[in-house]
Amino acid sequence: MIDETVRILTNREVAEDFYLARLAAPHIAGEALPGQFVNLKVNAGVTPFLRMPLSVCDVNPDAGYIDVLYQEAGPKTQALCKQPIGEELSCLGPLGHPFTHPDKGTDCVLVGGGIGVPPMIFLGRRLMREGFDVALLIGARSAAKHLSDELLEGTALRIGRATDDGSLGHCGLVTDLLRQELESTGSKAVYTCGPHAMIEAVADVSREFDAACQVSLEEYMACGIGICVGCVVRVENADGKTEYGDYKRICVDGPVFDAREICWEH
Amino acid sequence: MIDETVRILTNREVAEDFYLARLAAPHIAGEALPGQFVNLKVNAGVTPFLRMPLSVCDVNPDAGYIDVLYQEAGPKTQALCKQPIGEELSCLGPLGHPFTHPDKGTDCVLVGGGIGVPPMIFLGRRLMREGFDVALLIGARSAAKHLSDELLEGTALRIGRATDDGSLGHCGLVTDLLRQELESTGSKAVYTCGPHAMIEAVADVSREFDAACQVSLEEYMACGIGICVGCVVRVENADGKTEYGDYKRICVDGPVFDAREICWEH
Amino acid sequence: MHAKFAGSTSVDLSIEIAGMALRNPVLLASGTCNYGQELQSITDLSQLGGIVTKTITPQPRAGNRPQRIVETPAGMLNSIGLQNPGLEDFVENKWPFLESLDTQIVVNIAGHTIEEFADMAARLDDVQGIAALEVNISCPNVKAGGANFANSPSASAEVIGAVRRVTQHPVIAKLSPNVTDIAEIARAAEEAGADALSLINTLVGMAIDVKNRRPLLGNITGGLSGPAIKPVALAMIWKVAQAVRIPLIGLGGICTAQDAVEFLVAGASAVQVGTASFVNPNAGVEIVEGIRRYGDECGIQHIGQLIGSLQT
Amino acid sequence: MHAKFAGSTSVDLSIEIAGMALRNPVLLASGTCNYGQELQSITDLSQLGGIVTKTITPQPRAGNRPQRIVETPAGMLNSIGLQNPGLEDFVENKWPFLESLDTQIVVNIAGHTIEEFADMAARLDDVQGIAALEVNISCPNVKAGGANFANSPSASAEVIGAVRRVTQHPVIAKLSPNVTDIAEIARAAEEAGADALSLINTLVGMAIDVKNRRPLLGNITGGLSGPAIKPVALAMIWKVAQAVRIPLIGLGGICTAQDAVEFLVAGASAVQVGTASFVNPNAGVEIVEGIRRYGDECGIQHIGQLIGSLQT
Ligand SMILES: Cc1cc2nc3c(=O)[nH]c(=O)nc-3n(C[C@H](O)[C@H](O)[C@H](O)COP(=O)(O)OP(=O)(O)OC[C@H]3O[C@@H](n4cnc5c(N)ncnc54)[C@H](O)[C@@H]3O)c2cc1C
Ligand SMILES: Cc1cc2nc3c(=O)[nH]c(=O)nc-3n(C[C@H](O)[C@H](O)[C@H](O)COP(=O)(O)OP(=O)(O)OC[C@H]3O[C@@H](n4cnc5c(N)ncnc54)[C@H](O)[C@@H]3O)c2cc1C
Ligand SMILES: Cc1cc2nc3c(=O)[nH]c(=O)nc-3n(C[C@H](O)[C@H](O)[C@H](O)COP(=O)(O)O)c2cc1C
Ligand SMILES: Cc1cc2nc3c(=O)[nH]c(=O)nc-3n(C[C@H](O)[C@H](O)[C@H](O)COP(=O)(O)O)c2cc1C
Ligand code: FES
Ligand code: FES
Repeated sequence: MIDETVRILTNREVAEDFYLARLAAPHIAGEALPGQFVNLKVNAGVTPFLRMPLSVCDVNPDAGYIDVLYQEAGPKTQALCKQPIGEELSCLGPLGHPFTHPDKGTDCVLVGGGIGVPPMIFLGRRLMREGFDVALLIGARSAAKHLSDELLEGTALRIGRATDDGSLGHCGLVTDLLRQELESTGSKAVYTCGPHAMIEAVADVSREFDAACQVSLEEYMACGIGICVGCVVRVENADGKTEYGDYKRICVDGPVFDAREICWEH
Repeated sequence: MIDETVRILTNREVAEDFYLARLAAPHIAGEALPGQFVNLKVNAGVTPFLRMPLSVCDVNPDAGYIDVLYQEAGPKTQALCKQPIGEELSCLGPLGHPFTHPDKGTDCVLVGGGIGVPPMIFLGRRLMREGFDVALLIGARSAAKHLSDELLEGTALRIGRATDDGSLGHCGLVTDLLRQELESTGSKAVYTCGPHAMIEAVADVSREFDAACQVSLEEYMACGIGICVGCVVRVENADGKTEYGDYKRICVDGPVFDAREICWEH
Repeated sequence: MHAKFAGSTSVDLSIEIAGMALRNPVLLASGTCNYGQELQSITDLSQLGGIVTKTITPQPRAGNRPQRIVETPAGMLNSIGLQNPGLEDFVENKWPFLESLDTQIVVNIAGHTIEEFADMAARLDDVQGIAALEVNISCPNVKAGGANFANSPSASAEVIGAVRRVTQHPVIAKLSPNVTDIAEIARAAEEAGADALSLINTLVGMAIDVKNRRPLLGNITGGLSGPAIKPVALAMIWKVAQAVRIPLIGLGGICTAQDAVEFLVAGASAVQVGTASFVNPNAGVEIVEGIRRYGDECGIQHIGQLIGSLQT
Repeated sequence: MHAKFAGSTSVDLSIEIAGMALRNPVLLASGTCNYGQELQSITDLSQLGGIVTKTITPQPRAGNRPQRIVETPAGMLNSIGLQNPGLEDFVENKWPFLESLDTQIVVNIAGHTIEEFADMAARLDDVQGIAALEVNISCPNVKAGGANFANSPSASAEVIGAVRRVTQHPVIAKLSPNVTDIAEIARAAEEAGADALSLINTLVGMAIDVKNRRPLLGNITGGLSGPAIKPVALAMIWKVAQAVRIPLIGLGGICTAQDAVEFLVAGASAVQVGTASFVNPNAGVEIVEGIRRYGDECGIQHIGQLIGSLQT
């Protein structure tokens, strides 16, 4: 883990309310793997107070930068939107455990929704580079919230899109696309990140098709480095009991988990 | 009093730690008089939390702007330094009572120290325009903290400068200059703004020479409009008793007071 | 009744608390709007549910020596010390203006002894047009008196009981957050006859100038207010809402309509806007508008539907 | 003794509190550095006066359901609920690492009953190398137990007395700010044999999601920490410093060396850095450096000269 002062190189809106920031961060760029995140202090003062966790969306170790993609949601994301080019911010990373790669030759399906898309982009590019067959399925509310093909270049052989309102691609849930994909290709490795309900549905469908499923989870974080024990998720014990130890910290024990380990709470 | 959204036109360092900001504020510019101040929200969030009172340093009602001159001191002034050209801020003003002008023909001496200089600049220009003989005496720690002659253009017929370290003008207190001025010219109207100790010394010297003295006071303010009763100064009753009413609010009952009214506390 | 907004969808914000008919549930808090005069020119007081006067004491009080204000992270400390012109001057010189305002006026009172509280209440009982008395048993900035009452259930009950017996005006007890169990004090005030409770007053706080190693406030300690204390105030409203049946007026750090809605949802029937007015003198009016928008968006008919609607 | 800085002007930061020899007066607060392991790779723990472990209870505790964290103006709420592996696991699996650190380790304990507190203290008395026990009678996030003790002078005294009797380690009582008179509790703890007091724990607070009208925290209320509460903590340190003779460890919102100096000047002999480490894991070390700079600028020889130096 590195405590690095990063500099904003670009910071622009790339889809409705979605911003892409490129940060000069040579050390983090040299280490980060898909599924890991950074914890960024978006301002100098005490409001917003805490850092903001953001998945690494891409890295360029040679040029020494990382990309993060974020959706304007509240005070912290708004503060970041407003930061001008050249601004320096304190950044901790890379944090957490990355996705693990499947056995050679396994076809992969990546499912991203909302702010869960960034780690899928990073993972897709890596898997493609290593010769895997990758399908990327993206769900969003409407066409305006979808990233352009250009931004997704090199992430997958096939890109499927779903929207709630039918304004782009499949009208309905991204899990419908997943089901089709698993049916038609027999892929056995599913990766997903996005809203809780979506992730859970993806895990269900994967189980149904007997595909391994790795999920990247999110929870409100105070520290991002395991010292506050705030960002927990309940996990299943081998025997299903729930006593101490059943909560794992998403920041250091995740954010990537095997879907079967998670105890989905409602 | 006007609640105006003002726009930053310029914002630059004009002496060591002193910044001059020009604010597009057509309504306030049309009303403000020397000695009055504005209460500026220097940022959008809750830290810094309160507004910052700043004396009006000059106005241009035709061009629709006001100037404020401020010294970097803490969170609020630092936040203002960083505000870029074009930024819009909420501004209440003009607030408080202005200086009153002396009888026609009275020679005036204006004494400013530190962040007390801005209202003297505004006052000097007004008095000059109305044909008064004005001397402006400025005290500062060192030459670097003195404003250039250019910035003081049109504020006085004579400008005297004092520094603590002798790096510019008289080496010593600005009250030494005041004493010389009152001795040589017999001026009967003194105006002053600056650090508490300086103001009190100016009031003492003025009394000695039987000159009227108007002081502009500062105190930590929460509201600037009279509703918090926080910014008080003790004033002398006719009979010297101190009971209710002996505290006056600087923001609405001042900031300009007759020096004889003030009960100088240590 | 106040005029309704034109659109048929607009939520009805009017609410009755302790016999006071409020146009909407937003009042300005004691000590943050003085006696109304200064704000008159900069905000439309008739858009508010009401205003609460700065605390009146039997005799004039000069207040504490300056410095009286210091900013803190997301808040401020004050040590005004109840500077006020005293009861008689209030009735003679402040009340006529207040009475002329088209909004409800709550008069906030404090004394050093139970008798002083009762005497003030009795004197004000003659004054027509007062919407309610808010009994300040919780000011942290005066050494003797006020502060001590709200620290004990029995003392609180005695003050409220004494006031209750001598006035026809609704009685609101203003509670202190600087206590171990605010619900206990709240119940005592309720039993003693309070028609409503307002909470919270400021938290005791302090700030130090490390350069000179001196307290920044002339009175050493002061009262903490502003956004910083909102979570504390909200927890207390929620706790007291479980403990009493009389209506609650919530305050502490409310700056936006969203803040105000949090208090209503937690169990307050109305809110007061304090420190926020220092930063934005129009805050109260903007909060009214924001609550209206929120209500319309939620599709509720009456603001009462929000009160205590927290789902746990 | 630790190595002094080269320059002859450098202030001596070492201080002895309750028999603990601290390299400097800066510790990391309980619950904000877990059991040291995670911070090890990102900050130099040997630069600190010490660290206080996350609270240990007799049995493992799963803690409260998420969401456990929410940001508030200049602060945050937490409702962790004392998640911890329990005493035996601590001794077996956490202590060996802690013991290996070149800094003082304070072990923070909590129980549901006086017996539980005493049993834990007795068990830990066998463990060599513990610098002190910090007795957490003030956690706001557990329903039964801990919280209630610090609310009453007699209960506080009973717990501290029971712990005192069974341990040779120095005993630090950690006090709650959610009380009417913290000085009274402090005196009771002192009389019961506490060697030092640490204050404050978090203030009870709450936050509501107005969209869904639900509490944001799984446990409904939580503990407020961070800069927002600094003025409250400082006022309490100052108040308690007038009331007891044993040394105080001050905490609550300390983020910078200036904050730390405020606490020392108000009467604390040492400070703890809590929430600040979440934002800046190196905060503790930077505060040590900043205090050293401040001391040098003031021209003092020993940090003790600052303690309680407030001029009122
Ligand atoms: C490991 C991890 C990776 C993330 N990666 C990305 C990313 O790549 N792009 C992106 O846009 N967002 C990402 N997020 C979420 C992002 O951190 C939050 O959206 C952000 O903190 C919101 O802050 P805010 O002040 O703008 O909004 P707030 O007003 O704080 O919150 C807006 C919404 O986001 C939720 N939220 C706030 N903070 C967090 C948090 N720390 N974790 C989870 N939910 C939170 C709130 O409950 C609320 O619903 C990630 C979160 C985690 C934990
Ligand atoms: C009527 C009036 C007119 C003023 N005009 C000017 C001006 O023209 N130019 C200028 O540079 N400054 C002026 N000031 C002072 C200015 O408001 C403060 O310097 C500023 O608020 C400091 O804020 P900060 O956060 O930068 O520093 P802080 O860290 O808050 O304070 C730095 C120093 O300034 C003092 N201070 C802070 N706020 C105030 C305040 N509201 N009133 C008085 N002292 C304060 C503090 O005690 C401290 O010593 C004026 C103040 C008043 C009351
Ligand atoms: C400057 C100031 C003066 C106050 N004076 C009084 C007062 O006279 N009587 C009173 O009952 N409360 C007084 N209060 C407390 C407020 O009414 C309110 O309870 C408190 O500030 C919390 O609300 P807020 O955070 O919205 O300001 C005062 C608060 C401030 C900031
Ligand atoms: C996430 C979190 C967990 C905490 N856990 C504990 C704990 O287990 N035991 C304890 O005594 N205090 C605990 N505290 C309280 C802190 O030690 C400290 O008293 C409080 O946060 C105030 O200091 P701060 O503002 O510097 O954080 C916790 C605080 C936080 C924020
Ligand atoms: S965010 Fe603190 S433990 Fe995960
Ligand atoms: S600053 Fe509030 S009364 Fe003057």
